[in-house]
Amino acid sequence: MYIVKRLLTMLLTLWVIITLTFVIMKFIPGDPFASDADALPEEVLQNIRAKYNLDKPLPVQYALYMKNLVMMDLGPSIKSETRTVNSIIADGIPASATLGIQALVIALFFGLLLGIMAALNHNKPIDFLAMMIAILGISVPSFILAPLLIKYFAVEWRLLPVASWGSFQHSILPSLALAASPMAVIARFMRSSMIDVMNQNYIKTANAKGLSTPRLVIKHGIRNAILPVITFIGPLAVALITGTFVIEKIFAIPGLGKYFVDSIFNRDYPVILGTTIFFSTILVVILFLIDISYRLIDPRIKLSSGGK
Amino acid sequence: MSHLLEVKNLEVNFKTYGGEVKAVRNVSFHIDKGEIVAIVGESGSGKSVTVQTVMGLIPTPPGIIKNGEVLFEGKNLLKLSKREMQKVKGSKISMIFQDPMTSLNPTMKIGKQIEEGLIVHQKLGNTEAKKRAIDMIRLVGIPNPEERYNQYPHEFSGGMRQRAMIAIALACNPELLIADEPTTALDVTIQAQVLDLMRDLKEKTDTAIILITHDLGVVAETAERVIVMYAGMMVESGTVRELFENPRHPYTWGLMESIPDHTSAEKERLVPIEGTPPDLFSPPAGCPFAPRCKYAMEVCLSEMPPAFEIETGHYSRCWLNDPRAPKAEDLVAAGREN
Amino acid sequence: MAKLLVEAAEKQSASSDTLLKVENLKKYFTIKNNQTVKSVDDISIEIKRGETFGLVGESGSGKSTLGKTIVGLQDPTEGRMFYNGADLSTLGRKEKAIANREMQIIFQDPHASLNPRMRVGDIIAEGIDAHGLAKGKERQERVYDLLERVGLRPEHARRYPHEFSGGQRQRIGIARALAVNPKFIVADEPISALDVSIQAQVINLLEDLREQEGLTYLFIAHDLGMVKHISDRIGVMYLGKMMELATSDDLFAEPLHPYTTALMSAIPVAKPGAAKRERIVLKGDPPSPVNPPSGCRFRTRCPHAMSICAEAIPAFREVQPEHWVACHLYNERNYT
Amino acid sequence: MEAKKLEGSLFVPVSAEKRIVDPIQRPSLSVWKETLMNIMKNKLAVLGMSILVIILFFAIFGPKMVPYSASGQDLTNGNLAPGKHWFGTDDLGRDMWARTWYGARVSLTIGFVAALIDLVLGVTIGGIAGYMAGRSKKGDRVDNIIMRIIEILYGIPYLLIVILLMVIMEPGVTSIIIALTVTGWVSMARITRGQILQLKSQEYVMAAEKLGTSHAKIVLRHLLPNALGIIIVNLTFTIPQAIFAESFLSFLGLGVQAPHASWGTMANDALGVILSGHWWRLFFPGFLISLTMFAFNAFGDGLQDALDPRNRK
Amino acid sequence: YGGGNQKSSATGSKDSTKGIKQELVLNAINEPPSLDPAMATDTTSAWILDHTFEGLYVKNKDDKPVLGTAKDVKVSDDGKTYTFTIRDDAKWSDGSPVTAHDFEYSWKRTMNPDTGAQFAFYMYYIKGAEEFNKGKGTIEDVGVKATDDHTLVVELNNPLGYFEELLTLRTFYPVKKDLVEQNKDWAAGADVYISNGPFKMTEWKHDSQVVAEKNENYYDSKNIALEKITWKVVNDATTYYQMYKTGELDLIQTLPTDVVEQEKSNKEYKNVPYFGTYMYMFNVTKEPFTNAKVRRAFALAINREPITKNITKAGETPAYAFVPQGVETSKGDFREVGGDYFKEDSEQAKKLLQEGMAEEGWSTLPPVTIIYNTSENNKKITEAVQEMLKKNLGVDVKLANQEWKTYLDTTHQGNFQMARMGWIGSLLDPVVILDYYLGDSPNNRSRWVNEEYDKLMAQAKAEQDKDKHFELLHQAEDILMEELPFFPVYHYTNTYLTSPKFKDIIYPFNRYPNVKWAKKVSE
Ligand SMILES: Nc1ncnc2c1ncn2[C@@H]1O[C@H](COP(=O)(O)OP(=O)(O)OP(=O)(O)O)[C@@H](O)[C@H]1O
Ligand SMILES: Nc1ncnc2c1ncn2[C@@H]1O[C@H](COP(=O)(O)OP(=O)(O)OP(=O)(O)O)[C@@H](O)[C@H]1O
Ligand SMILES: [Mg+2]
Ligand SMILES: [Mg+2]
Repeated sequence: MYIVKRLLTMLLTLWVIITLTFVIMKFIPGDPFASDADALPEEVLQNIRAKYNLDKPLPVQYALYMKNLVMMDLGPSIKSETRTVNSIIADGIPASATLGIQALVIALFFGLLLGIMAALNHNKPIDFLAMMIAILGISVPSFILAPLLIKYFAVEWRLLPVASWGSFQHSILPSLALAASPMAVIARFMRSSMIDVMNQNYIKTANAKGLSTPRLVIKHGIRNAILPVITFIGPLAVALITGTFVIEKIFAIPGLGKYFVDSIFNRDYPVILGTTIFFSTILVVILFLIDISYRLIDPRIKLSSGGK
Repeated sequence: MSHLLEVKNLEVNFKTYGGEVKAVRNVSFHIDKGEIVAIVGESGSGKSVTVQTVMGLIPTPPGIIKNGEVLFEGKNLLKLSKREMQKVKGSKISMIFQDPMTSLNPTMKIGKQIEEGLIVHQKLGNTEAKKRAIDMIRLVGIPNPEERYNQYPHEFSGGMRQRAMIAIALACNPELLIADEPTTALDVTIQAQVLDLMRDLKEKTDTAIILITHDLGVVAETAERVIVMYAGMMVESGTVRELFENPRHPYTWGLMESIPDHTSAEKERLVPIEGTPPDLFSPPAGCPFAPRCKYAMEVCLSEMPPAFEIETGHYSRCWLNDPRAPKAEDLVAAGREN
Repeated sequence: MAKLLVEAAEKQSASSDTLLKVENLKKYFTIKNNQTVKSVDDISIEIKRGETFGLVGESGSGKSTLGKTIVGLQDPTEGRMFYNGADLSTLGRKEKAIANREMQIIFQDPHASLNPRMRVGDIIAEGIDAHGLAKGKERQERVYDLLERVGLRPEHARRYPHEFSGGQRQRIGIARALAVNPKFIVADEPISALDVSIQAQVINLLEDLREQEGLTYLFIAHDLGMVKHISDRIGVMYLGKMMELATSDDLFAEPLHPYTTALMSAIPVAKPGAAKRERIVLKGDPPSPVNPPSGCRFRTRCPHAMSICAEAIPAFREVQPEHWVACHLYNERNYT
Repeated sequence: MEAKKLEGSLFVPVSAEKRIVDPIQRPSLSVWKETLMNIMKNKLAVLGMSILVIILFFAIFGPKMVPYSASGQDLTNGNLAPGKHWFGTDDLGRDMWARTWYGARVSLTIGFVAALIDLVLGVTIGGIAGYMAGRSKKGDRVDNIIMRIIEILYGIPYLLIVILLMVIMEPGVTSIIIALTVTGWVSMARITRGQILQLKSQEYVMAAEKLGTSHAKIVLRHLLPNALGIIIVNLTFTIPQAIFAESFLSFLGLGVQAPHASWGTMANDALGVILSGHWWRLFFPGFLISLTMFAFNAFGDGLQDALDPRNRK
Repeated sequence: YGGGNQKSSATGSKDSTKGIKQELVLNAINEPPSLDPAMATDTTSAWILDHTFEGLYVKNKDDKPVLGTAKDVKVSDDGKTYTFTIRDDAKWSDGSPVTAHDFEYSWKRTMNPDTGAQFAFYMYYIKGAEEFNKGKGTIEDVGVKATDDHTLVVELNNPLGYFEELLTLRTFYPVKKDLVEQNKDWAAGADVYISNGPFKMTEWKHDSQVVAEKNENYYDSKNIALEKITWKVVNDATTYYQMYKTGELDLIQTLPTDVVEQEKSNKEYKNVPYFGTYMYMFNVTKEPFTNAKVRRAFALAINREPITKNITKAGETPAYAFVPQGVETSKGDFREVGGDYFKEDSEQAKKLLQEGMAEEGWSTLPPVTIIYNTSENNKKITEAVQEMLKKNLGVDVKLANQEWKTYLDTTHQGNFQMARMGWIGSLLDPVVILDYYLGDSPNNRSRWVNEEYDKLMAQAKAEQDKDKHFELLHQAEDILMEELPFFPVYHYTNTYLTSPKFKDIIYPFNRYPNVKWAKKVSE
């Protein structure tokens, strides 16, 4: 019952997202067929608009779109004339997801490690060092970090390929560049909540059991401290898995990320909606899972009044 | 002769923004195998801090261990490395904390918390450990152990949490058990059951037990020796019988008087000790109890009393025990009249 | 069965003016696998104005749950509660706020109930601020006064909870509850962590307040000596049910229920070597509140269990004046 | 024994009055003063603050210290290494020192204001959602609605929103701040909500409620202070994020207009230096962003320590 | 200038390529949006199509149109009817013959309004095409007919001076009729893709790479050396530059501005004029640019040299006219014949501004905002222009930038005073450049309309005689440059780095490098 209700809310949320995106998308200026090269005669534009149903009144366009959507058909791309939005997503997601998951794993592992080390050595040199790393991670954005990584690892030292996609080697630098900033954020969150947790009485109890520090941290610290990280990770994971524009551009990765941005710059309406729907669906599901996970992590958390 | 645990001249301060709180001042005591020593005393007198220092659980900062030694089986625990200490904690010495709710990990199942020590110290496998944990839950009188194993602390009643704490501490058959007010939240039948369990442990495995409690009945029925603390100091210590029959410190007298008598029919007003204990930021130069003491003398206000040995093993830090002081018996009579 | 209980409640209410009346109160918790814990199961009590009602019982029998439910920290699963004759569930906003202030609770767990980031002074003054009872200097004086009354020092107002010992924290909780001039206090083991002399001080304080300000208490404790000392009437709970209810003298003089008897026998005596009284050791494991035994809940451990005990839930009846018990031993048939 | 040396005359009872010792009065500080004192005692916090003050000083006076203007070009003297021009020149031959400190004004304003608005909006909204969730049917609904709005804001492509804003608004700092806060608060709100959800099951919250403390006050006095560490951490991210987001918004035409500089746009314009080796063009704005970030983090960490009574030394 | 017609003379002997893997890796920069000749409008797709397809005409090594798939052509006397004969050995990559029917089908498909081809308007010169495409005529009335497998008859509305050039455009490439009719998605991937050019597409990994291999069925395949061309899709300039440096790419174009300086002396560097002009348009209906003197003042106040030398850096030529160099006429390059139309002169500019203001009766100049679409270069150039206007003319202008599609919309609506724009001719004829400011051109955002100009342009297009054709165009440009509804800044160039391992790559003026005849000469 609860699940059914949640699923319905999720569908409703998605519907609102789709509708709003549709409206905004149509509202902003610009035309998918406008270009600096040879602006087209009105009649030609008419032909093309007709091809994509863009000549119909907006409500009709909307209804047609929703009808196709129910059939899981996201329509054709306007810009990539020979491709459908379904195929663009299907083609792009393997690379994006691989990269995103790798980056997520790296970010989580090192972020947590760094944060925990900092918290355990609160106000000692390690803490300071961890903060510096975190600050670099956040204040050196990926569009600066990525070319630097390329410059040294690929060009100067010739350890890894510069760009493009194929082997595991190709994925190393982009994963690192992608992971740096989330890693830093995770480290900071973890540090902060870990410091709090380490002051709690139950840590004293655990300590009195003679647990080794790693065990103490893993079994008693992390679960109590990780909630902010989990909260933060939700939208991040969705963004990473569905692809990031900057990294995919710099490393020439055939992912989905660029379509989120390019489709808007190109006013490629079906792709805008398609990527939005894809992203939002995953987002809504992941945020739901995160809400659920709150309870699993901390059994005291009560998310619904249970009808009282 | 070496004792199982010997605490010598322990001094612990806490830094706070107003200054240093002298929580424990020059405390020395010992305990042997198979012995039960009770610590009673005023609330805030440093009982918990003393025993937590033994376990190396005082956070530094803000705590500062100014002075003292904690010798366990001849080794000074205060000097042990973190790793060596981890071997001692939980397996050789274990502790029941005073505050059962916050001392249990809210996000870990009770059963897991109990079996953890077993897994770490006794290297038990998971199923074995679980069996033992469930046994422990049953042993401390919590119904439905299998179900309770999977519950979280917030689903437990106060007393159950306390018993869970006890189960954690007892799981590893420690050589020394430190129980900080272990039965406050338990009804008397369960309390009796738990105390039986401890006595059993002592009998069977020669476990030494330090028992902090306010219930003088529990002290009388369970312990062999008692330490009375006041304002961070040991004011009196001795065997249970000595202390109950021949208390030699006005604070101890005050304690005894405060107990309501449930056997008498009419209701008398309870007799507390007048006044409040001293501020531990700047305890008085003399006897800390002097300001509240009906029998205080000039000397009490200015000079710290030494530990007078009344009989072997019975010490009292009170000037009344000085030969020059008026006879205590007279004073008791006089004091009562006041 | 229910009829009997209502009858019982009516009889009680007849006696004098009642401050709090609880009718057929139930509080169930749902735990894993959709099992229900019947923490409080069909309890009806009535507390008179100015009375101290002692509540004792087995650990986990639902005392705290009852207390929390009465003061409104938890919603009852079933049952009604009347405060000053008014049904608490139907009160308007304003009356509710007043009732809320007048009914206070001293928490069983002193540590968890204090915000680690607030100074003790502010914690105590929280209710004062919330209800605008005092401001500025007056507020401060009041805080200092409360601290002194519970045996702490005014200087402690500036400190934070973690800087206190267990007993000191418990007293902070007491001071906080007293700060809002309550009329009714649920004191959930308020003195368990205090040394006897301070216990005496706090008990005296509570008694003074009762005399001077007409406070009413629901006093939950395990220290039967104290309970006896402070209470006018005492209720004994076992596994979510009220087993016996009598004036404190009656209860100690003549405990009727086998569980009460067992309880009495286990009180430790502060006389070393004193001839140990015969302690009635309860056999068997305590049963689970998830599926309590049929009939009488105590029967699995009762030395006097009879066959009827498994079949019928014993009625809670007044077997002597002001002395209620739920036990088949005292069925009209058997007991005269 | 030492006792032997004492005179016998001391061993006479003293009267009750004499026994009373006046409690030593120590100055009682207000919570604010005490907090302030704790912050001042915290080395990291002071360091962070000092750096910020220095940066602010240069942001105000820096551009006037050199005889060049921030927009004055000298095309033939482009990309000069630091020397006559303290921070060198950019590719249009503009003085980097003047531009950097000029840019500081824009970037810091945007960073601060965006962070402040995020803080207020995010914490309030997240606090309400977290506090209401699980309280009652109505509370669930409030939480549900807020969370769905957040999902919707995450779901609608931000770029689309910005382009929409660009159509309705004039470019400039105000527009940037509006664009940043339209969706900026959601992460703060989610983080705050998560923390509140975890904290509100604590018994002291129950206790406060019982004492009649209003919901707003419970959130403000009990829940938020305990969530503060995480909130501060999240806040420290907002600032560099806003600084970089500004350059992105400027790219879309919503930002500060050329020739005005900002750290974000300067860094963005200087990306090519990785190839050309004109390091100073990226280094100075980049370093200052990092330094600001450091200052905030140091201050934030110090603040977290100073505000947590359990962490004091 | 070097480039298009510059032929790298064959250094090594023919055999020098033996044993060397004839593979070339290029950078397409963008994912080709469509590899269907009818649909492709962008330069990336065109680049690949130019190598995989071939039209009736094809560019030779000198970048001149010559007969390709057609072996012969007959033009009627009135210049309106062309009769092409298709080569006998013209084959699709699957070995089947390319027929005139394929051309007919293909062109009509492009014109068909249902196809929605953007470049259909290039076919409007053909009789009935415009009507058909605009839904006013029928397919039967279109002047394209295959009379047999080898003969294609094309009727034009009017004679067209540059029809040959036009026919080299991808829009006029044939597609295989059976294939396209059967398989709507034939161009979506490499699986069923069939083409008739020197190379055939064998792999299309979206957003990653397009691979084309030598088409053995191509009639001239013996002269094709390369076995395989790979177009990577690497969008980021810094990245593809680095990939070139590590040898992951063999040829890159449009170098990052920051490296041009240091690469200039590199032998691998090449700088080729590109047939286009960077300019600022005035909206002549908005004050103060309603006044021609003010417009001229602005044009004179800008120093072009520092912009190309210090900002764009890629060897662009400062522009003082609209049509770029690159169109050969009998008298020499069209641009050189036409010459410069004005000289920068800040004194003159100030004077003109005063005069203009006096004419309009302004005491102060109405405020001016220049808009530009966001890119690093545009920003820098516009900033420089702003500074120059201030210094040379004493005018403070404001800047505003917009994202590209918004910008197109804004300028299209005429909501601007002064806006930057670039214009590149798809064919090497001044017409396509000058068409820009035709009164009815959808491109003409300046709102400037001049009947005389429009008349001259129409005459020039219909003019068969080349010399007259160019003469008319010079006259048209004179008018444009007198009125100045815009001012030019520079003529584009493109920069390349090419691995020295390759020979015989051709760098045309308005298309991407032609590697049809390229050879790899060393590993
Ligand atoms: N972290 C701390 N900071 C400052 N003072 C502290 C701290 N911990 C304990 N104290 C002080 O030390 C003294 C001793 O505390 P302790 O907990 O040992 O008392 P106790 O004897 O166990 O009392 P109780 O019976 O009430 O538990 C108290 O006065 C307390 O205020
Ligand atoms: N939130 C909860 N979820 C599930 N079960 C609960 C919850 N709170 C209490 N219980 C259960 O309700 C029963 C009664 O608990 P309660 O705290 O009222 O006991 P109590 O009489 O106060 O015991 P004690 O004397 O040990 O404090 C216990 O079995 C306990 O496990
Ligand atoms: Mg204690
Ligand atoms: Mg309880």
